[in-house]
Amino acid sequence: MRDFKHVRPYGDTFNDGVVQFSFSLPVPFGEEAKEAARQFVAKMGVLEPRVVHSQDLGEEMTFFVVYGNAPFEIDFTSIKVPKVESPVMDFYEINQFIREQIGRKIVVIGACTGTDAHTVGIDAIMNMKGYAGEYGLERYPEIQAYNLGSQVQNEEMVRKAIELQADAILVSQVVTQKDVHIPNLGELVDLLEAEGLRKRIVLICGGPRISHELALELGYDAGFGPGTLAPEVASFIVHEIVKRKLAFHE
Amino acid sequence: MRDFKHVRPYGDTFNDGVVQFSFSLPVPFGEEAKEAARQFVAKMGVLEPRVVHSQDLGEEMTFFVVYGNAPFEIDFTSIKVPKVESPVMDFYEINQFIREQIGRKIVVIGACTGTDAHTVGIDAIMNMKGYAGEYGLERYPEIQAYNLGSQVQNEEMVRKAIELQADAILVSQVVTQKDVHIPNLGELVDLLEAEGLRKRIVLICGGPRISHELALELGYDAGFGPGTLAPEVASFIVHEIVKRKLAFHE
Amino acid sequence: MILVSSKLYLDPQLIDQARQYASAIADDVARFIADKTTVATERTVLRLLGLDGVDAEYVPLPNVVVDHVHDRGQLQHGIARFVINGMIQTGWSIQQLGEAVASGAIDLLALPMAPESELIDLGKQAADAALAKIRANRERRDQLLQKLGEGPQPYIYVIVATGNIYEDVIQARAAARQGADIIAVIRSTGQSLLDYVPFGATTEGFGGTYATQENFKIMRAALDEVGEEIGRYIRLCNYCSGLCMPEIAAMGALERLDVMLNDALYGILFRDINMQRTLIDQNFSRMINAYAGVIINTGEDNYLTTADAVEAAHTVLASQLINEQLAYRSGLRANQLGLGHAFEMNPMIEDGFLLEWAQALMAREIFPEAPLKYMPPTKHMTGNIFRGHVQDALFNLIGIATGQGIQLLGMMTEAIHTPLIHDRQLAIESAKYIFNNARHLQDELEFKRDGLMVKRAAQVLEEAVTLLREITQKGLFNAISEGMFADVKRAITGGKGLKGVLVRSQQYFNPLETALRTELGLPPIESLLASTPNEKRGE
Amino acid sequence: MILVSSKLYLDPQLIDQARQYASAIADDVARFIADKTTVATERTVLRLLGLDGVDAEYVPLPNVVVDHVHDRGQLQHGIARFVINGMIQTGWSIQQLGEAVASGAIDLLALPMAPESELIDLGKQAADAALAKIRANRERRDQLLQKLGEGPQPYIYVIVATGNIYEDVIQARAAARQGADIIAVIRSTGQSLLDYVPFGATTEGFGGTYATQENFKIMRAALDEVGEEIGRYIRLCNYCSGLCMPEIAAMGALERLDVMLNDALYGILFRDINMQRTLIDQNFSRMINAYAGVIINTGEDNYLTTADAVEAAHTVLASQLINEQLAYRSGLRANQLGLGHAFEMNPMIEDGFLLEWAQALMAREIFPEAPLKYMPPTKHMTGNIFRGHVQDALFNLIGIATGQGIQLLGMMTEAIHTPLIHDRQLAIESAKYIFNNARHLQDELEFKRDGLMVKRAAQVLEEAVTLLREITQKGLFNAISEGMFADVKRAITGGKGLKGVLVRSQQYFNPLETALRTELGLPPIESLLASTPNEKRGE
Ligand code: B12
Ligand code: B12
Ligand SMILES: Cc1ncc(COP(=O)(O)O)c(C=O)c1O
Ligand SMILES: Cc1ncc(COP(=O)(O)O)c(C=O)c1O
Repeated sequence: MRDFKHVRPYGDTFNDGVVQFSFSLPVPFGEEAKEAARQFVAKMGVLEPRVVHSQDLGEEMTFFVVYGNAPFEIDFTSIKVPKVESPVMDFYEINQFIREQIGRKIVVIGACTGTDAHTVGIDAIMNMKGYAGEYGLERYPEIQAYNLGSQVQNEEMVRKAIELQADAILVSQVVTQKDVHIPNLGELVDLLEAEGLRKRIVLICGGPRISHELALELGYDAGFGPGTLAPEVASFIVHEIVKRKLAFHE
Repeated sequence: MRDFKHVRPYGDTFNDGVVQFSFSLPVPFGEEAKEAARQFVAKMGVLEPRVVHSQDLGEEMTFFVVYGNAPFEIDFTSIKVPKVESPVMDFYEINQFIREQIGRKIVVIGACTGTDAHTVGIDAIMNMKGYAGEYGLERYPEIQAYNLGSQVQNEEMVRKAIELQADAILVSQVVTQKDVHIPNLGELVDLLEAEGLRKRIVLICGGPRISHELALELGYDAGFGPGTLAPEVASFIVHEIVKRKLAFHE
Repeated sequence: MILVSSKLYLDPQLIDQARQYASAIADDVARFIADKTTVATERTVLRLLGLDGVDAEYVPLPNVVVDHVHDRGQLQHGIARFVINGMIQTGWSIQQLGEAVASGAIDLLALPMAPESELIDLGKQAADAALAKIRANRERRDQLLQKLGEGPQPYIYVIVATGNIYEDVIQARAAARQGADIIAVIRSTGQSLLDYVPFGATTEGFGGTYATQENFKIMRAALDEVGEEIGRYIRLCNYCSGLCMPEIAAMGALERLDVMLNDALYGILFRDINMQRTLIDQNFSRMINAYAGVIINTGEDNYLTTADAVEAAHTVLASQLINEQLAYRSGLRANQLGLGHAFEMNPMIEDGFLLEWAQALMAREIFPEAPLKYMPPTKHMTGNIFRGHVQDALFNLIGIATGQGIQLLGMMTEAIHTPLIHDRQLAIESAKYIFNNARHLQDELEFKRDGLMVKRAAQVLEEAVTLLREITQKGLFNAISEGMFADVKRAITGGKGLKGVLVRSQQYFNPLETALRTELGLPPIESLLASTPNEKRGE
Repeated sequence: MILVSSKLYLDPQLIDQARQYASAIADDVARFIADKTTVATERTVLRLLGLDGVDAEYVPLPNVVVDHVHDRGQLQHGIARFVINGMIQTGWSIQQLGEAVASGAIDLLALPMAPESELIDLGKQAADAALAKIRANRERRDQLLQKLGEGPQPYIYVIVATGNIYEDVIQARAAARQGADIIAVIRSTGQSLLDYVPFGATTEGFGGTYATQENFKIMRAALDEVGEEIGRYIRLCNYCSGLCMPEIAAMGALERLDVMLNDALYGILFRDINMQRTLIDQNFSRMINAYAGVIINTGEDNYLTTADAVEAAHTVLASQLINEQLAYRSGLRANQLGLGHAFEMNPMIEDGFLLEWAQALMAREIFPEAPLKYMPPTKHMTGNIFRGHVQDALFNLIGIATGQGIQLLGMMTEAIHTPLIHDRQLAIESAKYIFNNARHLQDELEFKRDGLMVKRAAQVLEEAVTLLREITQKGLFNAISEGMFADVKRAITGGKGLKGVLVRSQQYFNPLETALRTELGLPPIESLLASTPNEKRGE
């Protein structure tokens, strides 16, 4: 019944378009600053901007909270977001799946790469003790998991992948300032391509600002965002191995 | 040295244009919702919208927090905001000014009008005991102040103004939902015009969403916003009486 | 002896004394009320007897019928006398009778009078039928609570205030899913000043919807549905303050509302309603709420929006004590008394948090069984939603740390607009985080015997006792007219609605009142009339 | 006996025992350090003697000169031996000498050697001159504190992290005006792994600017200026952890930094720096910080980002106790120990607030004189800035309620980006509101003797004692290699920088160390070398 073709923000009435804004302008505090904030929000096409708060930040900077009504609408019915499609199995099902459908242990290597030293995310997926009540890949009897730690260079990742005959590579990227993760993630794809390995490997990235969509754009097989648990990742890996017939690549 | 002709929001670097948004969309929680939020913010002309939080509100509604970079700029040098110009005097100066420049007690009536029942604001300006350490008009020996209370109809205001031979009328408007204050404030101006009183009276409004600019637009002599203190209002009134030579209107 | 374990070392004797003064004040009021009635009370009788609907000009039939009698100076005998008689004479239902009055087809005053015993019999019968309906609702509530359960205290109380009952439903259902326990449907501005209850569903209210029976029904159904889905009974709240207190109480009882704002003092001080009128109305409204198992909320929190929270703290306590005694005299039980208090000190006060804490704990200790309603910062909220959210967080922390019964959640946008759908979500999320994260804080802490907080509580209690003593001497009416509460002065014969007050005649007939008093175990009205005035009075 | 008035009823004997274990562990480390030096330590000697600048390839002269000697295997005699001799032989200043080394104009190893007594004399003279500069800075700080005053504790500590020192200045000055007491300039990612200190002003750092002497100077001047304007001394903080600990300490001492993150354990666990290397470096860096009157901050808070805050609480306490003893052995005073701890429990834990409170108070009671540095929630912050702001509010409340020394303010955007200019404003505003509004809360409250909080503190203390006992037995190095801290394992010979460690020769010469030890009242290094190993070891 709801009109999903013309979706606008909802404050307390359909289509009221209410949006809250906050930002600072490098102008001295005062009535003129408030007017500048109002005009600025109006430039975003927002109707009736209401500056409800302004605060002197010092150094001729002023902070604002503004409410306004944005007249734009979204066609929600046209939105398609790519998603990891493989059904999620549990610990036991995954190990059984590997035994039955792959017939050998699989090798997974993971790391937090580049200059990034945030290991908690990749540890959550890989470490023995697991995360949020789910064991990490190291605990899976049918998975040989190698967690290489942090600040691992892409070259090193490729070297290890070859050395350990990895079926899957897991890359974690947490620091995204100045989009530093984008070139770093891209570089690994290039190196794997150059080694002729890309097709033979399930390549996965993850992190708080990673989406499946972004991962696909960067040439990965999948991307996992905040709150990911090990079984989701393992399920994807094993299905992908079977789907792409990678089981017997050696 | 700062370029005030091209002002953009400042997050941590000049012109980065960082703005924080929050709003809800009437769409079910999920990846598609996040994408809808991203697209929506992009429609405001914002670059690289980052949906940093989304939350299921129930009833197929989703809440978002988004950051993005707005490329719009404001010419701060062109902003002119009308302001109450009269110099602010203190309690003693005002009374002395009245004695010396007006030569008789002045009469001020005030109320919270229409359906509005928020008296705290007008009380802050008028009541004996005052507000934030400043006495209200009732305490001024040279001012006869009548606080008519709340929910006073415009007709009643005009009637009282005539009866008490008011020099100034103070109107408080706190409730602004559905812009209810605008017609209510306008009506009083019309009624005063109709009675031929408008020119002979200092007409002032105030309230948390009132600006001097709005007041002028609505045909008032001045408007006072949040945090106003009695001396500011009294100073304006007495200067205006002298400026407009209203002292001897009876 | 109570309070042996007071964490604030409150003096139990002082509390007893305060209660005795309050009791004397309430007795005084009760005696004043006993021989009076109001147009609203009489309309309530009609509603309870089953009259509903509006006439061609959209005037509610209860008003039409009461005015029909009142306009000709006969209302002091009680509207029941005429309508019960009308029913006897015509054999019609009350609804048929009311419609006939509206259309002018019948004149109730022109009908012959049935013998008194017949009136009394049918009156009792009709009253019993009415009370049975209310009892059924009460039982249904108990069943649902049993079946679905409820959230832990403090109950999370949020408002919806869109002005459109159907949008309100969306907001309310979403709030319930987000974790709300009580949904209060805010009334349209100005309803409290209407001397009738609007009819039908509201879609264009102003800052709220009207309290109408239809709106009650719509929201009740929506909350029952969502409550079933999420497995938690969701309480519905509305307002019976103002000129129609008892009528709205009756409607609420019929539609199974669970909580009602219900306070004559609020109406007097903040809506300029005549004090005689509204205290009479309050009595009858509270009897209905008592019987319906409704939790009432009183409005003392509002005092701190006009008076200073530090200076006027004792007026809140004094008023709560009076309200408690008045409530008992209308048959309410302690566990129905959602006495209001608030976190309204200027946030810039050094150690203000300590004062707020002391105060909230003091209220908790003085009213140990009451589901106290703790109100959030409102007056000192600003457009700075971020700081506001933190003010609300401290408020929530005190709520859990002092075991409040009902926590009306603050909204970070308090100074800006009535709540948006996510304002409520953020407030609930924050409250639930704090309640859970500090769940047993109150069991852990003790307060320094000679500390600031203990001193503050003692001081407020002492000041309240002094104030109550003074009020005992001059009477509540005079106290109000001298501006003892909320810095507001109201004259005994000023304000709205005095015209609707009547002194009952000797023949006054109100079978609903009689039945309610019996059921609630209240002494018959005659005994009140016969009682001697408060000895302390005028000492 | 300490802690007679413990609000948590902590057992003073257990605390004593813990300290004794920690002391044994520290003695062990001190003995290990005593006969070693590192490239960084030697470079520090040069910096203190006045060497600065870079060569044509932008290699800092201290590196050039140290490598000049080290590459040819002579550094174990101490760089001072060669440069002091060089100065004697050439009559040049150290800067001229360094430049000559860089240009290849001179070979320090090829010079004839002056008699030992001459070396010692000039060494002492040069060292005294260096220490005089540091002393002057320390006095200047005291004067400014005297003149301008400072904010009350907890000091409000915020970071700037734009990567451009000039933007950092804007942010820092604004923060000072907003109410910050300490400005920490975050370092560019990865600096801790550089075995040299970059030179000059940074305008394109990554997540921070480099710790360079020029950056220190720029920020110091900016903060002095704004401090004068607002009438409050603003402390400047940077990082001397990583491969250049003592060099950065020296730079900080020369530029009047006030606070320094300075913790070898952090580098070992979180930057994979070799433990031998960094513990040796730490010792010298802390001697400098001690003399400069700098407050050091240790990094135990970080343990809770990789380990669970509830389970690993005792590792934080154990590490703090070890850090305390290590610090004393470098001449730091208790009032310079900004030991780190953190509010990092999962916010969804029932009664988590009680546990956090108990923990923070426990730290306060065990280190009564230390300006404890309390770190905000980081790991459990999410993109929900509104909830995050409330988490930070509860953290601030515990900060004031437990009398922390330094409160590193949480940012509601912690999970999103380094702070924007208004993120800091909102954080400061909230902290100031809470600190003021609950200023004396800690004086008001007592805790139930058999309550959850008292039990929790006792349990953490006991577990820490057990852990310390274990470490006493196996030694700190083995404990770390077994993953006893932060769930991270590091090998004794693993990690970065081991190559820079040298065993001192018999002729080792370090007049700065000698002077510092004397000034700080530390026993001469020889006595340490002669001391017998910890008896408990290997029991
Ligand atoms: C803990 C932490 C640290 C610790 C890291 C310890 C360690 N060994 O990991 C320490 C203190 C060392 C640290 C240091 C720094 N940090 Co840090 N840190 C954080 C913090 C607080 C929590 C991160 C975390 O552990 N999250 C918990 C885990 C479980 O979540 P997660 O990483 O999202 O992982 C989940 C999913 O994303 C997914 N996932 C993640 N990776 C992968 C990989 C694969 C293959 C898959 C399938 C899934 C997956 O699954 C995980 C489980 O569900 C965040 C702030 C925050 N609250 O997010 C800042 C943060 C990430 N840090 C930040 C910064 C800037 C730094 C520094 C650069 C600061 C500095 N200049 O000193 C340094 C340098 C670090 C470096 N070189 O990388 C910024 C990054 C800003 C940005 N967006 O770029 C943040 C956001 C803080 C901030 N607001 O400034 N940090
Ligand atoms: C206190 C209060 C009440 C009290 C009022 C008591 C009383 N006698 O005044 C009570 C509880 C009765 C109340 C009721 C309602 N309230 Co109310 N209330 C507030 C509250 C919390 C504080 C207002 C206040 O007292 N501010 C302090 C004073 C000192 O500030 P001020 O009014 O801005 O005044 C200063 C300046 O503006 C200026 N000024 C003001 N007037 C004038 C006039 C002149 C001539 C001059 C020169 C200067 C001047 O000087 C003053 C001193 O500096 C605000 C929320 C908030 N924090 O702002 C909501 C608020 C104003 N209320 C609101 C609403 C909707 C209502 C109700 C309609 C709710 C309902 N449906 O029941 C009712 C009905 C009231 C009605 N008919 O008008 C909304 C208004 C939304 C909007 N923007 O339209 C608010 C914002 C709350 C909310 N978020 O929903 N309310
Ligand atoms: C006791 C009580 N009744 C009623 C109301 C609301 O009244 P109205 O609907 O008249 O605005 C309040 C407001 O807070 C109240 O406290
Ligand atoms: C003790 C200590 N040193 C240094 C740092 C920062 O180190 P780096 O500059 O290596 O990121 C931290 C981070 O929190 C720390 O706790």
